[in-house]
Amino acid sequence: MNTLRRFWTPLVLVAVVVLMACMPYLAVPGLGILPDTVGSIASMQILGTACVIAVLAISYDLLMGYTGLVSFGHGMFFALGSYTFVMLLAFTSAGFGVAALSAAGITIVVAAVVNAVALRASLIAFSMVTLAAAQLMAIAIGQNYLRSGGADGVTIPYEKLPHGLVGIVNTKHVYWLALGLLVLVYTFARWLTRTRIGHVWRAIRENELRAGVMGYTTYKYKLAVTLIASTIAGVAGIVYAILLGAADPGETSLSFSIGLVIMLILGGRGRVWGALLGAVVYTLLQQRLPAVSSSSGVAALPKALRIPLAQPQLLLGVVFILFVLFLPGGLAGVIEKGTHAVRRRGGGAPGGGEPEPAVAGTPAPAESR
Amino acid sequence: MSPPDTSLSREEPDLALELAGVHAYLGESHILQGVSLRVPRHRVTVLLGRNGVGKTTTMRAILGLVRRTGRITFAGADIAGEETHDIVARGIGYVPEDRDVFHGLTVGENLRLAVRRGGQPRHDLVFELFPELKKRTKHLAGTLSGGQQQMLSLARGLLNDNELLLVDEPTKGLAPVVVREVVEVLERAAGQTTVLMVEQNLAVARRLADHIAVMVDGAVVLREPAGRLAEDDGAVRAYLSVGSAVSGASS
Amino acid sequence: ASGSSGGGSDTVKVGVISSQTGTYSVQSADFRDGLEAGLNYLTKGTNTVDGHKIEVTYANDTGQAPVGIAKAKAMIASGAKFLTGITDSSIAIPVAQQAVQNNIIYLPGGSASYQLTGVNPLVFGNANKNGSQIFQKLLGGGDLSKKKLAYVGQDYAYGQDTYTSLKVPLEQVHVTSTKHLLPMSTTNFTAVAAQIKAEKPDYIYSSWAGAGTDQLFAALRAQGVFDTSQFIGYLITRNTYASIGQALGPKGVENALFSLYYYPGFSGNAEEKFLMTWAAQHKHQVEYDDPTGWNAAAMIVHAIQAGGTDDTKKMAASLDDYTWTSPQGEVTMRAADHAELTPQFAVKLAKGAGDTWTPQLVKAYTSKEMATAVTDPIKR
Amino acid sequence: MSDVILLIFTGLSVGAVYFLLGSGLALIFGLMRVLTFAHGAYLTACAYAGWLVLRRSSLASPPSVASLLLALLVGIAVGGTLAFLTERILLRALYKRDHLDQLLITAGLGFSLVALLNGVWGPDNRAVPTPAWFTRTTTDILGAHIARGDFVLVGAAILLLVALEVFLKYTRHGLVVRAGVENREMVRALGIDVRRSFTLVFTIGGAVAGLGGVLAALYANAVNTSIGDSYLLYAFIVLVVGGLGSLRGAAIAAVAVGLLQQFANFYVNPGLGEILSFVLMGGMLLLRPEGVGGKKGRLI
Amino acid sequence: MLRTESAALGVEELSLVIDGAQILRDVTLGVATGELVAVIGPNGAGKTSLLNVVSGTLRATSGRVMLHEQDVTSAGPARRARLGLGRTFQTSYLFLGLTVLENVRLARQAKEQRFRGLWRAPGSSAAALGPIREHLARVGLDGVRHDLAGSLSHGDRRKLELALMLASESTIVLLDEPMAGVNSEDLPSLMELIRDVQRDTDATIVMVEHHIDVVMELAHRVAVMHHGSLLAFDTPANVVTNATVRDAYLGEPL
Ligand SMILES: Nc1ncnc2c1ncn2[C@@H]1O[C@H](COP(=O)(O)OP(=O)(O)OP(=O)(O)O)[C@@H](O)[C@H]1O
Ligand SMILES: Nc1ncnc2c1ncn2[C@@H]1O[C@H](COP(=O)(O)OP(=O)(O)OP(=O)(O)O)[C@@H](O)[C@H]1O
Ligand SMILES: [Mg+2]
Ligand SMILES: [Mg+2]
Repeated sequence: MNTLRRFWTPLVLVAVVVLMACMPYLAVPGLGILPDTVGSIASMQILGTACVIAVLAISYDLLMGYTGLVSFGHGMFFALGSYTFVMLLAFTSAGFGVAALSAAGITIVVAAVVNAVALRASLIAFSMVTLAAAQLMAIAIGQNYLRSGGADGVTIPYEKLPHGLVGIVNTKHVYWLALGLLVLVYTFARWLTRTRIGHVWRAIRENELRAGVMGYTTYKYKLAVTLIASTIAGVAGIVYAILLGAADPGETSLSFSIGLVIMLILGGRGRVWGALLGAVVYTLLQQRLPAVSSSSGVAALPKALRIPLAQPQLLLGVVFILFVLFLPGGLAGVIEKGTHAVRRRGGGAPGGGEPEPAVAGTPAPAESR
Repeated sequence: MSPPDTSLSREEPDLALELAGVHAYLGESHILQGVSLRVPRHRVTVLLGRNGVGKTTTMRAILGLVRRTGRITFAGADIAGEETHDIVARGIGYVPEDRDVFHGLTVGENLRLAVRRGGQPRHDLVFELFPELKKRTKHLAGTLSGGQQQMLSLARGLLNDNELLLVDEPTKGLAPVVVREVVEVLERAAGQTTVLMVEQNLAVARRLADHIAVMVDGAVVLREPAGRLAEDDGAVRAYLSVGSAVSGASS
Repeated sequence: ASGSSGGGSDTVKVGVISSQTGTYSVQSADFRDGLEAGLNYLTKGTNTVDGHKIEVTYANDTGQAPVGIAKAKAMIASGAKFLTGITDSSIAIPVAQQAVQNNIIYLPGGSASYQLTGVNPLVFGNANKNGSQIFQKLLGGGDLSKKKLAYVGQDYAYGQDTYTSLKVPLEQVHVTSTKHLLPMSTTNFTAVAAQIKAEKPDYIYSSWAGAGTDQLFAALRAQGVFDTSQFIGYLITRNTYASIGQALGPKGVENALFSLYYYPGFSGNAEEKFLMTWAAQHKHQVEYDDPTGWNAAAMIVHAIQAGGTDDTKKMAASLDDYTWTSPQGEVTMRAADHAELTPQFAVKLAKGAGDTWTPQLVKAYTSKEMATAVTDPIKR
Repeated sequence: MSDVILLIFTGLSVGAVYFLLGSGLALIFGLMRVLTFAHGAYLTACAYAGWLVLRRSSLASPPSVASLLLALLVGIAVGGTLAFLTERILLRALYKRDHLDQLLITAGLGFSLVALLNGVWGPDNRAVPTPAWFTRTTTDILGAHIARGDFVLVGAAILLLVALEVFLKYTRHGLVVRAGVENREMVRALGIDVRRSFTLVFTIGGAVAGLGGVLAALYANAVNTSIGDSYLLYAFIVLVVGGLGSLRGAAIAAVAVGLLQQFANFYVNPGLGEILSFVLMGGMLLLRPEGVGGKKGRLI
Repeated sequence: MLRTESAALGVEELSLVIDGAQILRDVTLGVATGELVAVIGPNGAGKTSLLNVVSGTLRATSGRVMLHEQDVTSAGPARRARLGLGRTFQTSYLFLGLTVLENVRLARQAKEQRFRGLWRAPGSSAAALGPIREHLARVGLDGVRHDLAGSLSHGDRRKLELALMLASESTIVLLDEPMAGVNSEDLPSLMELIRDVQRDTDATIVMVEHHIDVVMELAHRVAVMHHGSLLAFDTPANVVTNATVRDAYLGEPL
């Protein structure tokens, strides 16, 4: 049973990656999930976005799912990556590489400062402190501080981008860039959560004080995870900027950060692949529901139905509600249940093998009482 | 699963509480596997058993705090299908094993919550028993010491005059002198109310028990008058050490 | 998900990216009506120009940049030669850039007018930019050197740009001005109203839009600013007339002056008549942005006629200094900076029955009178 | 001098609004610890409800005090009903589950509600007919012109504070909810129907949001679909600074934030007030996490 | 203060005041290496608070805390733990969402936190798990090592607390009512366990316990606390005969 899992999981993963990499050449129809054909430029753009957002979600899962640090400002570092990258390109003589590297660097520095302070607060207070920090940045950008463009955002002077990334014909290159980042971050996160530091993070999530009394300087471990997550977020922000050709003020909004929480719940947190699933689903909903709303089908409906259904946000909301009501534990939860049943028939708990980390969501019986 | 011992049931006095073939589940595990137990009115029945056999779960099953099947009769009515708060409102006092005082509420508020609608709370009694609580009414229960929390938990159970007291390890964490007082109170209480308790302190059990019931692996395997426990608890020990878990030095 | 056919030379694809839902939903609807009316009129119902069929597809960007940009790329990929539509500036600007990168034409309508005027030969700005020009006129002739104007706006790019573009014409006539930029989230204007009152300005100009507008006006009114200063602003969608009128109050409305981009019924030309009947057929009420859509249609048709359908640079060039008649009156696309020069109308608000408010024409200005100096010309 | 007076009053009225909008959240989030993201939607929906009433009742002349009260009542009713249904249909099954499920489901509700309003009435500002005396006429205090509405808002806030305090002090529901948040099962094991109290308090929270929504509409002279969220963030700050679950703390914090914003914006530069409010929240959490009105517990 | 300086664990003039309430009053006490000291006293006497101050989860208002001759008064819990201090909690205080095995492993690996080690897998090889399962076996929990700690019964959680203490291989161990809720049957063997640990590793043990017979059985010396101050510190025999202790704490035997 275990050996089976040992071999299959990586095999399946590799297969998926290869498939994803070949996407641009797949001429199969998108079946409404994707516009036009799967390989179409339109789909590439959407899938690319999904990949970047998935990277962001995974980084957030390290914080929230594994360490129990619910930040309401994680989008801040994503935005920081985008904005510093784009603004360096737009307002300085910095080239692509320099801009990207220094953007990442700046993100790390800011992350270090912000988190070093925010982590002084208790686990719950942490989320509000991060929210405050993120809002301050949102205000600064909203008021066009350092020509950050306010509600307009800042666009990349595309002459400064490598030719391979300019023009829609090259959308697939941007997609590969995003996919590459995703594969990298995914494997990194999988590995990280299996190391001892990963286990200490989960210990902190379960009972921080106890971990402290055991001899773990929890502050350092928390700082480590926030730094790692923020850096990943910053890098993701850079790729996102390339995808959009601009830094989008939407990234600084509270709702963007809340969106991250939503993705994790949709996918199931405390699972790297849960975060990934959640992000992909969320992005597809965000991108494709408008098409549903403005479809001829809806237009044909009587007024009473048409008016609400013409609002993509309403559909989105309803989907969320149905998710919670009918898919407790998110997609991961459902899938787990399935495989769990199979595994039990396959015979008992995985012997010496690593038991999968418990989904952070499922509350330990003691507190569920 | 083990058969409910019908042998004694004939000369049984009137019962306050009866469990018949009760099964309970927690998560995916099947915890209680057909518990049958008779609790005679106005007597003290002590539930003995190793850690993890299902003593607490039995109590929680009676209160409907866990998913359970089977028949549970209390004061003549089948309560198996009822909501916890309705069951309790029938006149049950519960002292949970891990205290479960509300840390964020003051001692006074904790007691105020325990006051049953309609009944008159016996504050005098509990304050006489635990004067410390009177001093601390305005403090958050969370700031109490372990034993003080145990006292508060007991106080909540004793506040109303109940038909039935479910007390789970009432003397845990109490200083010997306090243990003694608690024992006396329970003794007095047993006059008008039925007591079902879990107790690890054999001295206390011996002192209070009219009947003992021994649980093994989610079922009651022995139930008899406490007499024998007083004389030689060898027999009981025999049952208790079934599937002895701790190897420790003995290994 | 249309136009997967790639679009042969016989069809010209036009992609409309606008916020069908969200902040700009009303304007988007108007724009669409105007665009369709215009195309229908200019192609005599055939919807073909010189044998080229015009195929218009609409996309809802829901006001979110990632969505809008994805739609734009999809449309470009499906062979669109034109992108247009009214949307949020955070979408219009990157979309404009996509258009330029991929060498197609973008007609942003009312979107991001300041930022998108004069950026590129392929991007054709919008009229609002010269809106401020009208105020120099509105202030009337005579010696204005003693006059003072107080400006209130939202403290971000739009509010800041509006002020700068306002200052130029004002300085020409020696009107001194002070600016009060407040965060968009401001919910209490009493203090700033008191400040303005203390300045005793002769005119007060507001570019405040959206949430807070009514509160701002109410505060100014409560502090008695309108008793001493004349309010100057502009009108956008009809829904908001009532709230503005009510908030200004009797005294405020009485001497308030507004600029209006389209005054229904003024030109009375064939185009307008057609638009009116068309709108009536489609149960649509002609609005501020119907002409914006019409103008887009006019430019699309002309570009095809004069520039064909293959070389977008040529098509774009054909629009330089192109002048056409729209329901507003005569409109010119200025070559220097691609500012769309349109007529402007100075109006007052008047209360009708119930809480219906209607603009009353004070004076109309032709697009020539409205031509501002070229501030940021296109670098070619 | 008159500036200072003016700022004090506007500060107070801003604080009042924050409290009026925040107190519903104080019950639902502060007390019941339900991670709700539907509150802004409640406020907005109720603001529209109030607007409809006022518009209908005042087509010709500005609304009378009677129709004002009617609007408030309708708002309260709508808010209460919305909340009641939310709790019964969506949340009840979730208390046993992980808290973040509440966040997702309420966010879903919030999105849908606002989108619906958008679909029906569009995004534009809709004028709320208010009696002239409410916002447009002023009382002079030491040379400062104070809008009469400010007094109404402050009065309403104080009334609400008292009413809620009384409810929590003289009924057991507040207690039951606080205990239920800690350990639902134990409350039931004390013979208390914890569900009833939760539904009740949640409903009241919604009703309070209704009141706040309508008053906010009057205060803003207009409704639009973002009215709820536009104030909510600051209402939230007020809760945190005041100490979750402590209404009195929230009230104090509301006044503090209101005054801070007004003075900073006026004397230093506009926008600073907003920034400072966030700084205040951050600082508070780092220095005194339990907030103004909170109590410290014992770790182990 | 000679006594405390030579001691493995020493507290000097320790006082703790929490909003007005004097919880510890000038407690001075030294425990020699390898000694097993029991702390008894009425409920609310300050026993747990004393352990909290020693383990660093509470900061003393005044006084000093010494571990192995080092002043750790201002050090945090983690630092003290790395100096060899381990403790259990009065009401079980575990990682409920993690498995029994993971709980113990965390305790075991706490002392080896070199940066490079952190990036390795925690090790699920038989070799790595061997000692851990050994500890679990000694408290009789090896059979449930893959269950979530949160799914353990109360008494079993107490045993897991002991297992964590074993795994941490601390040189100074603070036990807060280790026997509370342990069924009478397992008492003897757990007592054995504690004695073995103490003997084999020469660990210094401070044990708060209300089970007076356990105290008599195990303790070398008994410290009696009352109203936050140290009432007596003496051999078990002398302590139980002490009159004050009798009526303040022990009372009549049942
Ligand atoms: N949430 C849960 N999921 C799965 N199993 C559980 C859960 N909670 C308890 N159990 C199991 O149920 C069994 C009975 O637990 P219970 O608390 O009733 O034992 P007990 O007899 O009270 O033990 P103790 O004397 O230690 O209190 C134990 O084996 C425990 O592991
Ligand atoms: N944070 C706090 N705030 C207020 N009082 C406190 C706090 N912590 C402890 N106390 C008080 O200090 C006294 C000692 O508490 P402690 O837990 O040390 O008692 P203990 O000796 O362990 O009692 P027990 O044997 O019941 O565990 C108690 O009266 C307790 O109420
Ligand atoms: Mg138990
Ligand atoms: Mg203690």
